[in-house]
Amino acid sequence: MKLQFPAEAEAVRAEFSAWLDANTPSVAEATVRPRSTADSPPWARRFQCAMFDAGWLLPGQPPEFGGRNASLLEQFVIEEELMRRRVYHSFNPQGLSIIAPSILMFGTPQQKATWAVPVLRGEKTAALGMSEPGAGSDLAGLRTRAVADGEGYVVNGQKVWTSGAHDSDFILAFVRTDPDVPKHKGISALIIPTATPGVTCRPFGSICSKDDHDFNEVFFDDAFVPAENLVGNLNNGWHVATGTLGEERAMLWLSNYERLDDVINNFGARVRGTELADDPLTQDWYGRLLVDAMALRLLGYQSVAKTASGHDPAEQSILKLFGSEAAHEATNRALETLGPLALDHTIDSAPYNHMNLDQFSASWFDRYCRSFAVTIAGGTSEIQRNIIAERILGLPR
Amino acid sequence: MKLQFPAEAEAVRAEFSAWLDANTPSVAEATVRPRSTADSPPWARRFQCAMFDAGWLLPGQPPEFGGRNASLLEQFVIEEELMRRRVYHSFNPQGLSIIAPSILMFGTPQQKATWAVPVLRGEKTAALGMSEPGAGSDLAGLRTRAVADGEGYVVNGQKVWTSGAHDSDFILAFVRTDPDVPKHKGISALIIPTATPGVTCRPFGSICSKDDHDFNEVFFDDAFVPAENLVGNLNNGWHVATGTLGEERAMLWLSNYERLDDVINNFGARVRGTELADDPLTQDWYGRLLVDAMALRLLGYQSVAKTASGHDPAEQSILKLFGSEAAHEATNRALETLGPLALDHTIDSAPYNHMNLDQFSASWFDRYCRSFAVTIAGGTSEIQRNIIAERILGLPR
Amino acid sequence: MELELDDDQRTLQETVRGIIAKECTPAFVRAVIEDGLDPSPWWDTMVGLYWPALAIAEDVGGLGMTWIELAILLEELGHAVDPSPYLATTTQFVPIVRRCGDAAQAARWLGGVAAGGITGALALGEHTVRATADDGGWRLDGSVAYVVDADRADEIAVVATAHDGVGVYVVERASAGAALTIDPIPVFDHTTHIAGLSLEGVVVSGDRRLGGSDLAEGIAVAVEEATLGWSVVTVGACQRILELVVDHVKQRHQFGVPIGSFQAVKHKAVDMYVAIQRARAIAQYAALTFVEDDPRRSIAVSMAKVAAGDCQEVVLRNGVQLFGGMGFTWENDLHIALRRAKLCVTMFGSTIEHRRRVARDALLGEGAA
Amino acid sequence: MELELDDDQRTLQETVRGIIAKECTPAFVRAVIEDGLDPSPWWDTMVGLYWPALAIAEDVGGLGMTWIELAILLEELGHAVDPSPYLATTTQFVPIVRRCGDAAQAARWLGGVAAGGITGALALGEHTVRATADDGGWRLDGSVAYVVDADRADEIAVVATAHDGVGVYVVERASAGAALTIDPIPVFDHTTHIAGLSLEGVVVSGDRRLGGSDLAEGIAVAVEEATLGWSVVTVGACQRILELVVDHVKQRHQFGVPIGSFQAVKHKAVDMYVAIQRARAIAQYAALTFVEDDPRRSIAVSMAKVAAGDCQEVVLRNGVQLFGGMGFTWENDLHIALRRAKLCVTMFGSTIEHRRRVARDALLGEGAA
Repeated sequence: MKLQFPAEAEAVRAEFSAWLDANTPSVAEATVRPRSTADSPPWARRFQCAMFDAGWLLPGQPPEFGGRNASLLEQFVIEEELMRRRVYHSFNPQGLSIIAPSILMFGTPQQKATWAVPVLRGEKTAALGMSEPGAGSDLAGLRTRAVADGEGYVVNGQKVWTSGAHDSDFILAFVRTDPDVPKHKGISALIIPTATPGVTCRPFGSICSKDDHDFNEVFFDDAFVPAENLVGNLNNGWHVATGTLGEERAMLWLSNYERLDDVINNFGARVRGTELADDPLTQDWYGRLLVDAMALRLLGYQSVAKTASGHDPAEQSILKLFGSEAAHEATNRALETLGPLALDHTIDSAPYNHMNLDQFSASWFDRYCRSFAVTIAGGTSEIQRNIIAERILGLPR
Repeated sequence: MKLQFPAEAEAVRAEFSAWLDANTPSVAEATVRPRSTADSPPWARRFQCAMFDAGWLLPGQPPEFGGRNASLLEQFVIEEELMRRRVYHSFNPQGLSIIAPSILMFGTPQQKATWAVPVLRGEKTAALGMSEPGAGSDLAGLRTRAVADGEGYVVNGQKVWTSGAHDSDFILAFVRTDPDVPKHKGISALIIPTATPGVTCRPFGSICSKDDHDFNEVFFDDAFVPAENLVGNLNNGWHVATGTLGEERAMLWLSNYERLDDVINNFGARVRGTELADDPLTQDWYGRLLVDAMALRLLGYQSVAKTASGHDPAEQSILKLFGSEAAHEATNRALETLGPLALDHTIDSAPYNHMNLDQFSASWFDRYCRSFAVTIAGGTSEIQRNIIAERILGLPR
Repeated sequence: MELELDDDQRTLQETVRGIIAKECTPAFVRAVIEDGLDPSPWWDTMVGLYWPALAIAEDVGGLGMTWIELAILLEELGHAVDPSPYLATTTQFVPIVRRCGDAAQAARWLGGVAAGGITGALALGEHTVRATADDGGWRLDGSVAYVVDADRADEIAVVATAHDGVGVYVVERASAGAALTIDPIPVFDHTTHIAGLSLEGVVVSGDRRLGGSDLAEGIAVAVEEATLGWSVVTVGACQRILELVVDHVKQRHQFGVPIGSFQAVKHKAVDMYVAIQRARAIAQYAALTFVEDDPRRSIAVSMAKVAAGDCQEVVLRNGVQLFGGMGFTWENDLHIALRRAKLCVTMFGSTIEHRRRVARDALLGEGAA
Repeated sequence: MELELDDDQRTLQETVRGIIAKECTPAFVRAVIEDGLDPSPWWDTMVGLYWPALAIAEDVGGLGMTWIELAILLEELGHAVDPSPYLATTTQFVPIVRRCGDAAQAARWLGGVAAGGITGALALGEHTVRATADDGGWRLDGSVAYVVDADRADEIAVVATAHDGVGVYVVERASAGAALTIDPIPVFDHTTHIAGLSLEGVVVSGDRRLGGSDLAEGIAVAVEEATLGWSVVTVGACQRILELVVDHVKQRHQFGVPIGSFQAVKHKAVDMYVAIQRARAIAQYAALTFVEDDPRRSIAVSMAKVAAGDCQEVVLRNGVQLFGGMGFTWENDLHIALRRAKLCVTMFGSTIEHRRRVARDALLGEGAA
């Protein structure tokens, strides 16, 4: 056991750190904010492309896909350094972290060149079409249908919660291509350009604001998709959906760590030097937050190490459950402690951080509301508990 | 709405209060402690008999059964006054509150005279034989069998958690008399004297101490019970089991209120004048405890009033859930707050209260342990939540 | 204790619910939030129903009912997330005038509220506003943060400190002119108006200084009424959330069954329900202490604020969780009630402060509670 | 960071588990509790295995391993609810001698522990025991409450205040005679010895005053080691409870199915598991800060105590609840581990105190953490 990372990993961090010092967009440059998770402002696209060219964007990939064949540990220190600096490699996170890697893993050379690389270079943005009304966490129950028709498929149905769809160039959509086989067996993955006739994206407001447009309903009404847009084999969409995130899963916890760290920093800055810093009850929850953040970091490191050494990391559910619950608790306590000081609801009512995504620099109430999302999206805390109980503790279904 | 009780109820309270002033056993008299919930020391038996004679013991009953045909509200103020003074009408609480009333409700005149009245007058003690190994909260699954044989029944099987059985004169046992009908339909209630050949009571220690003998395993090995000991009709035991507690159910919450009040008083006495009383974190949980106690009292009063005015009190599960969880939380916090002061594990490490049952005057650790019992016995908190969800909120089974 | 509503009170509750269901609908509240619709017609409807007059004494034109009836109304208004100036007028402005004013002032302003001409607010500037005698009247200088309805109330009762101690000065907003600056704060509950107040030489006439006798006590009790008002409104908003959630989990299916059949869902819903029962019971008790002038009043109010604060925490956490993604949309009414309920923790003392107050009274005080 | 046990450490863990499974069985611990069986043979076994020597330096006869290995052992001993004097000897007495003693004293007492001749205790009487020079030696007067193993340790290191400041004096229990009174306290964990100490003119020779240089710092670090020791033991006891509970809910049937299939049961068990993972990770981290002499050490130890305290709370509450009636019996081993885990909150600072210390460091201090 050691408190330090191996020297090789630290060397990569140092190199990356120097690169970031030289290349991170300036405060003056990064003023235009994105309006959704598929709306990447020009300055962000430029930076993302620079990351691609330098091989820092998806470091585990080969250079032609924005990487440097880095080991997981190296990928991790790169990710950690970005997190520490609150520098975002992409403002189309699902495009970068899920959709492009899916196409790189399962797609044809032409799909890689036409769809994946532009997403990586910041030239296109993409949205992920998984959830449907009524299906929720239950992917096997999806009902959007694609019927083979000549040189392609005709798609009918509806997706929901499709983040950024209205700002995206295309959607990687999971559709039912064989209605006669059980549940997840008849699903395929299609690249559907949003400009396709018959595709309608309807963004809707979130709990935070009527004008916070990221979620979409997406309607497919006899939308024709060419056969060449099928990703992976026909009826093999389940593998595309579940196989995309490989060892990178071991780094997902960093986003919750960032949330915790954000409250630690912003709340700390807000109260340091005031009488709240001396208040025992504030200290009580703030101390718990510090312990939670440290524990998440330690458990996260362990999970990265296990994955790097080839073990199966069954702990992602733990990190998700623990990290998201801790993040919600922290924002709730911060809101309560600040009392009337937390009333103000303008976006700049919390300290502004250079390049920060809005969910981290929003008002305390916004932070509180958004913290619910992390205990729900990507599998609710209830579902994580079921998984842990059954897979780790071995309790009966 | 009023904060006061009606004048008639207050008049009864005043009368009872005066009676208690004159008749409560003195500190000197009440030194011998009971060793189980069916072990009533002589001084306690004398006091219980005096309560019977004066019509205060089961005030809702007619005078020949220790009462005065009191209304529920009058019963309540009597119960409340006892609680407030920490005076116990019986040290065989199940005998007094469940077994004797069951026999009075379902028994023959001879059973009333032979078994119920002696229990009420403190001449006999009784235990309740319900739970069985493997049956738990599920009375319908019990397996102890009674087979008709000449002038009576031959009983075989085993009970567990039978409080005070080894110190009791008889057990009101629920046994299966018809194995061929579904679940709860073939159950009967039998009075089984513990001296019956074939009845063996084996007390076992509790979480609190090896020597804290109240729970028993009771084995029936061809035990013969005369037919005249059948309470209620054959195969009608389910009604006896569920019908005993009528409107008195509306007062069960008082025991949890007593637990809360006990921590309020004893912890308060322990820390008042010390720096702990000034500690914000102590104040935080102690304040919650005071609010919990007040809320339980208010909700309890409402439930009594609803029952008195003929409404169905669906709230017993709420009172049970809320009161027991609050009591556990309070003892846990008290233990933690006292730190090393809570280490001492002798029974008199907490303030002694005249006539107090041991579970209220025990060490802080004992209190903590016993507080688990109230979230488990009589239906776990989980089961109470299921009941509330289904019966009150109307959620599907 | 008799803690059940009597028949008249139950009838009132039913009537109020019926009217709100017709007049202060979710669509109406949403239009106020989304389109900036003016809620005044709804206020006028309430005035027509004598709701502002409810707990005002009959001799000044009110209905002479008690805090019990007021609480019945406030809970329903919290349930509806009422966008009107009812809360501040009846639980802040009315109490300060009633507790601190003389008979003429009561007739003037309480009568005015009862008759429907006046809405009011309360600005607690005891330590931040100075009053100086000025030619028979008073001159006010200073500022007060976070005043409910300061931007729309007709009359603002300002607590200020003069040479002879704390006093209360009723400022007519419309006539104060440039000496009074009001800065609305964009709070997260879009249906509650909160503003900061700056007074630079606001002059009020002598008859606008409240002339009651024990002003310190009067102000304290008025603040207690205001605190109880928030607590009751919070209970109503939480009840609304529970109803939305219970409907949702009965209808929403997953893995082939309604999610309300899952134990984890049931238990979270029950914890919400119990938290609401607890908060409502204590709020009613606190209301009763006003009715009966019970000495436990002050601590009862703190208990009510604590229970409301505990309640919103459980109800919001579990409520949003049980709604899942559906609760995360703007279209869902959940967040409208959530915003109102959350406001509770920011106003008139935090849960923690009131909880410590309850404990201190028991551990350090005379033990009156 | 490398936070995984290496192969040697894993082997040590397996070995320790194997030996404990044979030598410190539940039946053995129960016999100590119920029949007053003397646990000395088990201590002798540990001595034979060089366990007390584990983290003692090689130059005084120890094995020279680190806090990581010590923590591996302590967690397993917590799991078994070890009734021996191991904890106080290795995490209280050894650290104070190592941190505060000179070379000769280290050789004498650490060598003694390593060789198996000596058990030790630590009595923190900084403010309650006075040391006065006495004919080349020292005379100790005062009292110390709640000293672990004071009633059975061979040597008791007493922290006391002399004219020139705080010092540490090693008292040989057997030779102190009537000047030393030891009052065992009947604590709720029957396998832990705690006693009060009264010293009335206990005289120790000059070479029994620890002669290191920075005593205040040495004492502080020794106390941190003691604190971490309790934290690790608590994690072990909690792990034991989780295992008992998981076995129980798999086997116990109700309504026709194992109760472990109920969601409410699963979720409670998972919360126990997560609390243990959290506490163990932080305890290991704190152990590492000793190994690497990391400046975050002191705060890391407080974090470990916090996480252990949080852990026992969740594990005990959910554990007893999931066992239902079965957990409420003396026969069930649950309460044996429960008592050990609960002891954690009473020793070396409460969860709350350590939590506030962590926060104060971040909010008020230099922010070293």
